[in-house]
Amino acid sequence: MKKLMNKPSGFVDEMLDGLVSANPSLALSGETGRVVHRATTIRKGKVGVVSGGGSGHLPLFTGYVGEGLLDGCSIGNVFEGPTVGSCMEAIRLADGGQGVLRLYGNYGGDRMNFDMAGEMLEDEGIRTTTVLGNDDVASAGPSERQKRRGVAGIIYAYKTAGALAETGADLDAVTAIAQKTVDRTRTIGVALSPCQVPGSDKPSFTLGDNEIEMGMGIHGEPGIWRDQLKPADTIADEMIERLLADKPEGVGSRASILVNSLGATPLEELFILYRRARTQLEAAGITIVRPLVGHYATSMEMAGASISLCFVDDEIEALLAAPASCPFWTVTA
Amino acid sequence: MKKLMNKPSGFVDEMLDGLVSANPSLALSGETGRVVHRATTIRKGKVGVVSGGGSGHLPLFTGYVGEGLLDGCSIGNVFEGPTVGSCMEAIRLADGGQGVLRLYGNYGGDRMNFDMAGEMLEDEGIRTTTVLGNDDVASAGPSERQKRRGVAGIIYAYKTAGALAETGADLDAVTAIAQKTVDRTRTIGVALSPCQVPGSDKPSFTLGDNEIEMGMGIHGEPGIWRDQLKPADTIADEMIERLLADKPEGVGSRASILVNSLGATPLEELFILYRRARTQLEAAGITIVRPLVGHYATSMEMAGASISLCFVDDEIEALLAAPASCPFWTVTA
Amino acid sequence: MSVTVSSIAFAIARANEAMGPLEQVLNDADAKLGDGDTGGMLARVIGKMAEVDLSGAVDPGTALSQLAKAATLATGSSLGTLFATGLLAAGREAKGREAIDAGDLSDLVATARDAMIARGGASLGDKTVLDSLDAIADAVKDARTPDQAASAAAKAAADALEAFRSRPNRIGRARMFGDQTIGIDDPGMLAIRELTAALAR
Amino acid sequence: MSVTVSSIAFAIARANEAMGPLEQVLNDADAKLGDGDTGGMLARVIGKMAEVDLSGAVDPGTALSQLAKAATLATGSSLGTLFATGLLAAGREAKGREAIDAGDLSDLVATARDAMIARGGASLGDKTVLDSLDAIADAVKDARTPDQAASAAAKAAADALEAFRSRPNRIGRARMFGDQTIGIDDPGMLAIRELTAALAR
Ligand SMILES: Nc1ncnc2c1ncn2[C@@H]1O[C@H](COP(=O)(O)OP(=O)(O)O)[C@@H](O)[C@H]1O
Ligand SMILES: Nc1ncnc2c1ncn2[C@@H]1O[C@H](COP(=O)(O)OP(=O)(O)O)[C@@H](O)[C@H]1O
Ligand SMILES: [Mg+2]
Ligand SMILES: [Mg+2]
Ligand SMILES: [Mg+2]
Ligand SMILES: [Mg+2]
Repeated sequence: MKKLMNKPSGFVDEMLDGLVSANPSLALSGETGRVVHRATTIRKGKVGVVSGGGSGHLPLFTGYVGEGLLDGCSIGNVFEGPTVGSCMEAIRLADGGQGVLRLYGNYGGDRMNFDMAGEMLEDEGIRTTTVLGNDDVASAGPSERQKRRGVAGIIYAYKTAGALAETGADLDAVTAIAQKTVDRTRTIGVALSPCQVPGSDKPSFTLGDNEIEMGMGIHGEPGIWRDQLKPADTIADEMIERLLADKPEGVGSRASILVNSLGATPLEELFILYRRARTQLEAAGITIVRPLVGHYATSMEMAGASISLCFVDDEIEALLAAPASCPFWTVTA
Repeated sequence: MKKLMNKPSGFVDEMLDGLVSANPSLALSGETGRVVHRATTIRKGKVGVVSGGGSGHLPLFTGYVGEGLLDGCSIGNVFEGPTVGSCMEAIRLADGGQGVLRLYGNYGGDRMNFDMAGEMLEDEGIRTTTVLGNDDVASAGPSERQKRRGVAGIIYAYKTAGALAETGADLDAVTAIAQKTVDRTRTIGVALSPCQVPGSDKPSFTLGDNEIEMGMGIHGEPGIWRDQLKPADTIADEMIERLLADKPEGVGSRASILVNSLGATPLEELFILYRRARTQLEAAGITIVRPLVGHYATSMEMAGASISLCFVDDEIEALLAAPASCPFWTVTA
Repeated sequence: MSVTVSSIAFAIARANEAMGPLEQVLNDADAKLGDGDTGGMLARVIGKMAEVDLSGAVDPGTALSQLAKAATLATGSSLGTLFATGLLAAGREAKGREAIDAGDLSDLVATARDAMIARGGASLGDKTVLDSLDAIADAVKDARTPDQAASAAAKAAADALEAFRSRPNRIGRARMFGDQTIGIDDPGMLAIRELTAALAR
Repeated sequence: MSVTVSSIAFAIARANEAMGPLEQVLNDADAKLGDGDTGGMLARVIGKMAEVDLSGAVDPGTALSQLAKAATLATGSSLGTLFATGLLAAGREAKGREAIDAGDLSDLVATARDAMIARGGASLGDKTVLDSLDAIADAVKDARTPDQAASAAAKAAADALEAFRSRPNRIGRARMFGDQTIGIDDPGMLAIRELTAALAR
């Protein structure tokens, strides 16, 4: 796979350098050089919201640092968790005296690192809470929801927690809204072709010439089935069906939808998927609010798409509508 | 090449259906069903700004319909010009009584269609002017600049013409700022892998396993050279060098830069390119204003990137900063 | 005998029929040097023209203008727009005349040809439909009946295709291939040969 | 004889040397079922620890904590963070003691092992570094000198690797491959065997 890069060892640091120099609202800090945070210092009294994860998923994770979203983000090598040190630095920078929510995807490595960071910071008197994104319905059954991996749907929790934190809400409230948002968000992805970690000599997985995999994870974790490519409408139908079969208990009939490119899949194809998804949701009595279509959480040049549903209530819907601005997502009042 | 689509014959219409239903600020109209315009009707007295072109380049062209940008856009089949009929419809819908600027890329087919549409609308009493994007420095030498094709850089003219039109400026002024912006904008692209037109059984061109082509056009038009993949910094250096060698006469030292993915190339790689481009521009004494990095003008799943420079003056810089909002580009005051 | 609204309608219907087997042939010809859509495009354009109800057209000129408008809705490709341009120009010239005499056909084709040159910026000799039309304008000069004109046109279009085969394309997508286009038929010229042959049958 | 700050520094330096030829071997082992980075990661972590100036450390426990902190800056991978976790826990336990007796080593390794179980959520028997550490904790119980402990540890780590080869991985990336992991060495366990062998030399 051809990549526009220099040495693989510089991939992440050069990318971060470019990211923050192209976006003056962001700054890069820390002994590790792997913490992206808002260029302004945190407002005293504001609860901090931080995330983190491996590189290779832009706009995730660092791209969501901005007003009404994240305060900071620790970032690891490609598909590798952020270091404990960078997690600590991100949390410290996001602490305005009212504590910090750690909001990240449910991956073993990331959990270890954020947990360890949190424990080590307790000694410094920084209070932290944790909410784990676990929206990927393909990664475990409904009875083992806490084992599910986090994928694109986490941006809904970034948005609601970030918006509530801006209002001056306390750590418990910010944590609660993030948890509620995660609890109401479901995602499924379909992969059409793999990506390749810089420096690796082979792709992260292989698929046949005309083969796709339903439910594959964003690092190539095995999915639900492999089969020949099918028409977009057939694929959208199955994705929506699986999401609705996993609809959380007790939610209403309004949902936001995110149709996300895993990387190489162009906007044209996303809109073809969206069109069918919307039809199927409406047929199921669901009203779509604030649809999002685009590149929100990728795996570099992987081809494929994911669909997320966030079943809103009045509180979530209002927070999704609150102003927000980061390099890749702007919501205006 | 695997695509998330249904029948190739439905590709464009299904895509447009998805685009407008996901973006309530847009509407799809006309006997041809191939005109995207603002959902609100044009303000009486406002000059209209329309564009158009083939499908397969999202966010170009239809994605730039919105406040402070385009009023409407006619759109053709993939890599095929819009019909004369749809150009006429787009112009009619954008006419608020003060005339309409036709602002589109310099391709023979598109010119025929927009010219014919303009002539036929003269009878209806609609005044139109034309500005052609011709930013691709690889497509002809500086002495034949009027022959150059238009690529990603046209969005700068969308922005300035769109912003000036919102202020109530007249058609001559809007046309003049679009022309000035085009005259100060230069682009060069590098292709890493091809895309495939839906329904076609082969890619739009072929490149060797480790081969790239400098200067290739967005439909696969031949470029300047083909060679083995080089480090990103080497590629960025050559691109910036070629752009600066073609720097327009009499411009100052401030420029906006657009580092654009042709489709499959991920944000990570764009930021690696941006980082080096910035360094080289600064070394050449150029101050970067309002950098843009992302997917702004693509060729579906083509891998590669383009770099555009728009050499600003005070007027252009102020218009770039004016508020604007379309599905893929938001500028807030 | 002269060309009337109903003979125009008949000619379009016949061209539309002819496009059935032709579509793939023309696509294949275009695929060699272009984007392989000439056949599909022409089928769409002529199909759209065949749908037009010409019964209300007061004269042949108006009929040609109505057909031109239909074409502008059906395609954005070069050849389609050039067709529409030619029809529109010929229609304007003929407007008001109750019928078109066979002897007027040469001038009308020349008018269409010139409008298409003005629209597309190509020149005679670039190996395009223009060269076919130019040959036709010349060949139908002495035709006394529409049938004579049709046979002369078919022969001229066939001869032009032969004559230009050994020359390079100098316009459109094919131009990028330079001398590789020598020996290959231009899809637009091929289309004209086949359509005129169908009308002459 | 007992373990001092300077013998810790010496051990790290030796491990760092050993990583030279080991890096590729461990990457290759990880590539079979994981992401092929175990060697590169360990080289980075141990390299970073080797850079730490331990001369200011008041006791072995403090030295271990300083090494743990260095490790937390160098990697975000599972094994690296588990190493740091183990070192930190052992360091906390040893803090205040001027020296660590050979007889204390078993308890310290067990402390590290338990902290790593708590952090990573894996169990003994899952075919991970935990199983190597568990075997080492047991084997060094009766060691009188650091040298005896090193030999015993090396033998235990080698035996554990052999014993677990025929079992499946039940944690981490390798778990996705299920029974395909039977017959393949766990890269973390392989790393422990090689590093303890280097220390015993
Ligand atoms: N500028 C032009 N002037 C005259 N004829 C042209 C011009 N461009 C294209 N053609 C004719 O159109 C034919 C190609 O038609 P078509 O396949 O519809 O065009 P496109 O290149 O837009 O796909 C060519 O064979 C040529 O005869
Ligand atoms: N949760 C865990 N508990 C204990 N050991 C683990 C755990 N996860 C991974 N390991 C160990 O780490 C090794 C892999 O290390 P490394 O390649 O650095 O991890 P990664 O999978 O993050 O790339 C495995 O061979 C295993 O011994
Ligand atoms: Mg790893
Ligand atoms: Mg075409
Ligand atoms: Mg063609
Ligand atoms: Mg690994």
